[in-house]
Amino acid sequence: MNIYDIVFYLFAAITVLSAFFVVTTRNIVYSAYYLLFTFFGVAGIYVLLGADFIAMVQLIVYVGGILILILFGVMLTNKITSVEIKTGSVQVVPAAVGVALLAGILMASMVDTKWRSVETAMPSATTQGIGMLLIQQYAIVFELLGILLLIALIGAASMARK
Amino acid sequence: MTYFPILSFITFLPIVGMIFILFIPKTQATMIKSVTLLITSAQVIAALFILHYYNYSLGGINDPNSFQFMEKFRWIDISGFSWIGRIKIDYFLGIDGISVPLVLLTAIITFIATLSSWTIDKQVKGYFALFLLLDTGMMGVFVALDFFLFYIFWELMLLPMYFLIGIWGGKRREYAAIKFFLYTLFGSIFILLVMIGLYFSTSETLADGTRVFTFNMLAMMNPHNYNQFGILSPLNPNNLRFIAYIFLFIGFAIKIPMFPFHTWLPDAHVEAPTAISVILAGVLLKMGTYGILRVCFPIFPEITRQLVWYIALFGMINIIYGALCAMAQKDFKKLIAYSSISHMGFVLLGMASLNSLGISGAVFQMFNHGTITAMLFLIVGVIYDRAHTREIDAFGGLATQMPIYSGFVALAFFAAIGLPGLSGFVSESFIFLGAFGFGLIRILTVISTLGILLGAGYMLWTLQRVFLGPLKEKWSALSDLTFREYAMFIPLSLIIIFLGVYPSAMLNLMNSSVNSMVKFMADAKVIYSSLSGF
Amino acid sequence: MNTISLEYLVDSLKLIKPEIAVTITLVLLVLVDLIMNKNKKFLPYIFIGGLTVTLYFIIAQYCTSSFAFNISKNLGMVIVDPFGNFFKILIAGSSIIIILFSMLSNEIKDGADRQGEYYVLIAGMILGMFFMVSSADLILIYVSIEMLSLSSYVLAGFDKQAIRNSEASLKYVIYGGISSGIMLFGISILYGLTGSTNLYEINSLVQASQVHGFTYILSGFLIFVAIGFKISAAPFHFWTPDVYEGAPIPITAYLSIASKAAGFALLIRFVKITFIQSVDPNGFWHLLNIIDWKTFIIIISILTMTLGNFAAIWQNNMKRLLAYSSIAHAGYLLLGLAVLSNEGIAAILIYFVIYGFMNLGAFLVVMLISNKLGSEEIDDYDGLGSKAPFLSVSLAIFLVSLTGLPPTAGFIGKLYIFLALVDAKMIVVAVIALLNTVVSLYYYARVLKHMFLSDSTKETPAFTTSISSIVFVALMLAPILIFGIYFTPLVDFAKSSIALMGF
Amino acid sequence: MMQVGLNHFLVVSTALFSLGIFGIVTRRNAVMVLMGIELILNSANINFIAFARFGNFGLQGQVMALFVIILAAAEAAIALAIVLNIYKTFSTVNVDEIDTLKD
Amino acid sequence: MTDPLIINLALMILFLPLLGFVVTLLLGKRIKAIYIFELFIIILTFIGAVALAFIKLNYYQNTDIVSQFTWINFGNVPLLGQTSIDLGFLIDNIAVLMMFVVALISMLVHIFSIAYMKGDKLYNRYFAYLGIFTFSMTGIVFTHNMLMIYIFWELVGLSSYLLIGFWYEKKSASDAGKKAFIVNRVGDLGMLAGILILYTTYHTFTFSQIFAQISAGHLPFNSEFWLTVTGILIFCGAIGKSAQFPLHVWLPDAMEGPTPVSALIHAATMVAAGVFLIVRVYPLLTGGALLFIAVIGMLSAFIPATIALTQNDIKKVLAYSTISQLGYMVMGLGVGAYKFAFFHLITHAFFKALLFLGAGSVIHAMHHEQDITKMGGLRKKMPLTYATFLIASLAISGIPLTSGFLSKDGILQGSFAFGSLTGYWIFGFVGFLVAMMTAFYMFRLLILTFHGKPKDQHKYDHVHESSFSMAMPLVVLAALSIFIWYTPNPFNPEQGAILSNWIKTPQLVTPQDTRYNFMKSDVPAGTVTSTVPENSEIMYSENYTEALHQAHIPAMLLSLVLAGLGILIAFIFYQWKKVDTDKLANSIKPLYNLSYNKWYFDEIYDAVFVGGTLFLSKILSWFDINIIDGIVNGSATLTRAVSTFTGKFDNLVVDGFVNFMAYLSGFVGLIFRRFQTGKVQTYIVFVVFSIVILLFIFK
Repeated sequence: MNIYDIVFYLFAAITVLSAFFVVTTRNIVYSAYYLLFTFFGVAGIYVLLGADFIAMVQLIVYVGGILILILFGVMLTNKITSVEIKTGSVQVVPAAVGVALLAGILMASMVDTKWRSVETAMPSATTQGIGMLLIQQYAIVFELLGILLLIALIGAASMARK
Repeated sequence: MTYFPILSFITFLPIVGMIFILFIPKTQATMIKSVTLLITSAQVIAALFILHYYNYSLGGINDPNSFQFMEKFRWIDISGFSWIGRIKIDYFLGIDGISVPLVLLTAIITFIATLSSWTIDKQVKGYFALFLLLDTGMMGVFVALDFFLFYIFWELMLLPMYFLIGIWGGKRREYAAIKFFLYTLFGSIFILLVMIGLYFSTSETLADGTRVFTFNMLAMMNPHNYNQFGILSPLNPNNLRFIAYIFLFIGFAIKIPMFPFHTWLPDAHVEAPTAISVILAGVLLKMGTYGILRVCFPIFPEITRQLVWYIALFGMINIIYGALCAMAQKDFKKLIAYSSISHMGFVLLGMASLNSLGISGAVFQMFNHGTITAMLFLIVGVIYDRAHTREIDAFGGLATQMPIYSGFVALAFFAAIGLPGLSGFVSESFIFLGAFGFGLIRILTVISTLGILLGAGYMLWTLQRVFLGPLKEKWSALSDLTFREYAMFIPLSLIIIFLGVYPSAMLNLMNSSVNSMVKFMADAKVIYSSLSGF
Repeated sequence: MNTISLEYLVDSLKLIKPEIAVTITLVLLVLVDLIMNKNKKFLPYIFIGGLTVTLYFIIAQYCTSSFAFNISKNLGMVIVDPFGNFFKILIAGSSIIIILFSMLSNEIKDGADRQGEYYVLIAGMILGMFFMVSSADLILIYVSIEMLSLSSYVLAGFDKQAIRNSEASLKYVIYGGISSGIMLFGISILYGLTGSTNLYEINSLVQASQVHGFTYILSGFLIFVAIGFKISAAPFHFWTPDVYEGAPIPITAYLSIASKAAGFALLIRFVKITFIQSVDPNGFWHLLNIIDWKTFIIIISILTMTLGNFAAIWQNNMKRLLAYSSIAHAGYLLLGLAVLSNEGIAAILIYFVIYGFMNLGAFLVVMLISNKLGSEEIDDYDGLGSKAPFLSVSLAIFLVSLTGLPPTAGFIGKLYIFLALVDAKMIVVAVIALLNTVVSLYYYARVLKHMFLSDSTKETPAFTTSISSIVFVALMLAPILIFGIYFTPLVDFAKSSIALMGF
Repeated sequence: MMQVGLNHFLVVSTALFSLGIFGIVTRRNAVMVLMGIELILNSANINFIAFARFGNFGLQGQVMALFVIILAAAEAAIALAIVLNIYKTFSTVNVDEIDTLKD
Repeated sequence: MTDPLIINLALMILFLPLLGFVVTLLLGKRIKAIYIFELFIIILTFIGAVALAFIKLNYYQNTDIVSQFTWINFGNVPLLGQTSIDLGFLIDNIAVLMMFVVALISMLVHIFSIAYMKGDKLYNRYFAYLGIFTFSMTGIVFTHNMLMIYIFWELVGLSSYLLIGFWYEKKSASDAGKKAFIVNRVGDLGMLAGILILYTTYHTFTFSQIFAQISAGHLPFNSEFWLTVTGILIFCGAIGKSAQFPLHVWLPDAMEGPTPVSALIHAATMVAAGVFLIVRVYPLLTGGALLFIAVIGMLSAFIPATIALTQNDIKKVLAYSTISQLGYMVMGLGVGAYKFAFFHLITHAFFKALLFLGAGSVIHAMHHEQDITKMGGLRKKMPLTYATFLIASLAISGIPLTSGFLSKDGILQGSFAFGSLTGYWIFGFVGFLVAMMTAFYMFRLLILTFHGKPKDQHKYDHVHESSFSMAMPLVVLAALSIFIWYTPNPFNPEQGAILSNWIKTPQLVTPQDTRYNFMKSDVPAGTVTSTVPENSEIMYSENYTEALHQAHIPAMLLSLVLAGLGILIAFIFYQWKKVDTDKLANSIKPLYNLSYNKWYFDEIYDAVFVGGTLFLSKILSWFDINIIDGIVNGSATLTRAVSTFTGKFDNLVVDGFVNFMAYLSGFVGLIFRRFQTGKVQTYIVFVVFSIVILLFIFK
């Protein structure tokens, strides 16, 4: 049990627990804030996995972008004046059974599988490597994502304009 | 050989007519009708031409060289599928003694039905366009020798029939139409499946020496054309020929219709307009028995031999069951419909005999049933047009009011009963003679003879209830036949009488083919038993 | 990692000319939309022009079989092969039809000021689909699916007024979001198992490794969820009826053809390339023994067609009926894959061409009728046969073709599927499929019944159809009838397109 | 507790995945449903990066995660636009109440 | 062996009536007097028949003339070779005699009908029908094969149907026609089965070829038993046509037809066709078959005779008497008295036709009153009719100097001899009993009709003797009922040409051990030639000839005594009224009722066969609608069980009716539909579950 492990468990706990609250809390705004913690926890895990760049992106895009977007969504679709913005849950029992079954299967097979595992040193900076990949191997995907974002922009605008 | 492609002509002439009709404005009802009449009469003339140039001595059945008026050219030819060989479908038409009577029948019945359709006044254009399309479908079935083509024609007539019943039918037309549609489609999917199975089991050698899978029915009749491992190949010890045969048989039996697949028929008939009933009973039902004779028998001779008792059994059930049901009917048309079931049972019985007498009787019965039942339905149509009811008990004593009509009725009824001197007698007796001659189904034949007793029973009873006895007051205004109706009844009556007196006119047409068929079925016993797996 | 020089990129660009053409068209549409703020009637023509060029590029490189955007010497992100090109033609072709379609649609006309977005989003869909059918890399697959989905989410809710549009859009986005999420999870597992996202590489790696089989099944199925979603295969089809009913008709039609085609192309590629071991001379595939794709697909396809057909019996809304019908057709199409043979693929391709024409045709007529009647309820079709004979008869032919009765092309499509099935000795499956056909007749005939057999209860005047519509419908009708009688060119076309890169 | 390895990360990601699905199917509010989707995407991302890290697959996994994040953003934008639209037409964003389209 | 003249004559005789039928029928509406054409035709036919008989009996007495042509050629049939069906004529003595009778009576009936049917609105059609009957009957008589017999058999059935139901507006008439046709068909079924066996075995319908093959030892299914069965089956046709027990029920009803028709068809000719059929196939009848025939004949002679004792309808009495007499003939054939049976056919034809025409004359005079209890005293008003009727009654009663005496006595003699040879005395006993009853009921009829006082004075007043065209036939027939035409010796018919030269018992072809003992050939087995010499006489054993000879005198005397007794009783009962008949009837109530109600045959048949068939057909029809269709259409139970959705379904799918598959489909569809809740989250739950299930399946 070294520091790495402790940190992992910490982040894992943050992630999973706050994710749990995200899907169970009645208050939407609270949910959104729990989501923040989840993202944060995930970013931490990324760091533990040596993905420094991705961790940053996670924080910037998710926390800075998506979460804000979601909060706006919450605000725009509810009356701001009401103090408690609450929402209920539906079909909890069947969902719980189904998800539990699925989770069970997933867990079991994940744990059971003999993954390809090689002991390697923690990679140092990944940014350059990622950059190279983006403009070489994944150039086409990269470009495509650009168009995708354009489309998303137009689409979202179009939708909102309606 | 270059000669006029008369079979294509006779088959596709109605389509041409249909296209022509589509361009006639729908207000020109008379013109539409006239065009249809023209087309159908041209078809009759073409059929007579065929009859004239038909060579009586050629057998047909499985020998491509003795089919007549053959037209064969490559229709679809897709090479290069290395793994399944070439896909080759021929446009292959030809007739032998089994199809000739039916081609003739189709031409005549459609002509008569056109006359009978004259009273149609609702959406005339659509009616006659569909009518002609139906015509092509029926004619095509009888002349196609390529299974694929056969199937196309087979299905082609489904839709027009659906609409013809559904749009121009009686009160419960929608129900009857969909029932007909579903039933027959249900039957034809089985045919499709077997067709595909046969395709992958048969191959034929082309001129250039390559072997290709084929839809050619004649090739399928030769066990040497089968591949070793085709699922329907007799060479394959684990073949599925038996199941395929059952499938195919059910597919055709639905059309006949054979008990217990018959329930669509009474409904369809009752709801269909007269002309369509005439077509339905006159031609369409024959497609089922023709299919069995043309496809089931020669392609699966060994299974046919195994199952012949059951075929006869169902024939017997049809005969007795249909007759008994007919007896209970209150609706004139339904009664005729059930009698139709009964009469088609004779065809099954005759075919099951596997000898010349029985099979010629069966083919002849197809023709006779076509003409006689057509006439019976016309009779119902005439009375329905005038009285707007078909309730048997509502009538009585019409013989006094409509003597000429009643004369035709008597003729048709007695023909249906199988009175000697009329065509029905000859075919029915041949069927009995043939079937009785086959020891295996002898008992069934004897039981079947009850059918002619029951037939006399319900027919005469009907005759009595509708035409004899005192005339009911409310029918005293009914008029006798019109000129148009004469034109429908007289040709049919003449045919019925002529063939009753001189059946050779028809039997000579089919003798060679029937004999070839019998010979083929007899030889097949030896050939197939020598193949592996038997 | 190899360093990839610029030349490689340039070479690759040459191979994706169609995609580039679509992209340029897309950008052009955006620009024109911005510049010509008021007058948007040129947009569709520009679009059609762009797509024509695209088609030209596709045909020009039709027989090419190559990788583009190589990550190593003989592996690339993008595959250019006849199989993909076939689907690209299908997609581009149907897109052109859909654009023409949209020009006739009242629903789209109502949103006139947003036509720019409409066409741009369609272009986005096309681009997504093009990459779906030609990508060899799971990352690219995922991105292209998302690209397609994002555009279609918006398009499904395009119509301003209609409430149902918004609902369709919401359901679509939630359903689509979660299925692509699940797929992504599956991809991640597959990546974990093999260490690669390239299908070819995965194939060789899987052949080499001996990992727990169940995890493969897990990942395979999870990936299938999104594909199943795209092709609306049961049990992932639930969105289909709701979205089809809710979306504007042109988009519904488009989803039922192009999106489904892309999904199928992807599925075939995924299954074949990832799991293939060898192809025998008879064209049958021998898959790696890790996932029993055959059984899986048979189950899915039977479920799909049965569900689609049986549920369709109950439908009163024409679009919804066609939605179920398209589910059922997905079932038939899946059978072609279940055979796991080249012949089956050929059958799928043939079926798709025909299905494209007949389904688009049916939707077209439904739209034209809806334009006049303002309704898609089947009950409102009563007596249509006499009021609008041309449209009714055309619809009848399309429906008959969908049923699969000769002499329409629909029969040929089914025939080839059954040929493949029987050749593979899957008789029982064939029987089930055929029985399904009978059931399908039931609901198609119901429409016919309402159009021709029932007399109109409402007093609606007979309506005329514009010449352009008639010509358009007739153009859709022609292949249905011609291919029904003479299908050699169609089969030849399909036959020449079954070659997947590498096999 | 054992040494933290690949499986630990996988367990976290699976938990996230399951919770995400649970959220999607149970929360009535459409925005919450979208949050569930984000959870799923995050769980997949953890997988990618973890596999890449422990299997020594290079940076591919991270690139994948990067793309996913971008896509998530795009998707969120569109989805929220749609939700807003729903709010406009239905005056509610409760997914279970939006069921006019059904059999 | 053909002779063109004879064949052409025969062809003429056959087709003239057909021509008459067609012309009269088609022109009947237009030309009122077209019946004269038919009359002309029938006279020509008669002349032809006379000429034919003359030529044949004079010049070709021992030669049978055969002419045939191929009707249908089956070509080269596999396994059988060239196969065809031939039609043709066999003109032998029996045929020409029969033809003479048919043509003569037909002509007389035509003439009689001119007056009798006067004023009927379908006058011409009546004559047309007579024409087609004559045609059909001629066909039966001339044919040389089984198929043609069957064909014309059915055609006479048709003409019988048409003529019985001639007054079709009367329900009883159309009922009777229908009944006649259907009951006949029952018999025909047996005959058809017999024909089927014959054809299947011999591949020919021609008698001579069949006989040749039988005598060569080729038996149906290689069994003597089946030969017997074949004989019996063919005899079934005769049972129907000749109204033999148990199919005799149609004949009394057939009296609904015009009386001249009854005379022609239902007394003299058509009903005799059954006997003619047995005569034609006689060579192939085995001992067993003959015994069966004899038993049926005996029952048919006895039962109707008992019924006739109490009937009051003049025509019904005659009808039962006809059955009884036909039973005689059949019994005669069965016991081997071939010649006498055929002879009786001829004599009976004349006197029975006479009786019917006489009755017709009475009925005509009485304005269609047929109840004899309402008649009486007509002797004075209709002396000619009375005289002829009396002659006929004497003839049928078998009183010497009449033709009936000759032939009936022969049959009695034959059955007597048969009894002495085989021990089956029953036939002789019943024969004599019936002879007495015949005499009784005939004279009962005669007395009630012509003697005594008129019961209905009003009608009686209007009665007058018939016109010439009705009287002439009576006279001719009465003349023919006298012995002189048949034999010079009124007590020994064998001295006449008709029995000694013309009618010859044919050579049997059945295997020796299947015959009656006395019919066994004296020629040792094995020497029988394979081809039967045409027209050869049967070779009975010596002791048969002996027995027959011995039976002659006793039989004659006994029959005379019994007939006289019968007449006497009739006079006692009805003329002198010494016995109160009502009281007598009451004292033997059950027997009387049995007889009066015709042994309840109609009731039983109605209940069992007609009712049974109708019941069965109703059941089957119900079955068809509810079960067969129900399997497809959804049975009532299921309907109720799922009635909640029925209503919806009815409107949605095919209106009102749902077939079972549709039901099932609909039900499945409904289940599938349940999933489509419209709630997207629910869908996702389904998806999750599906994934789980799929994973479990493939784990």
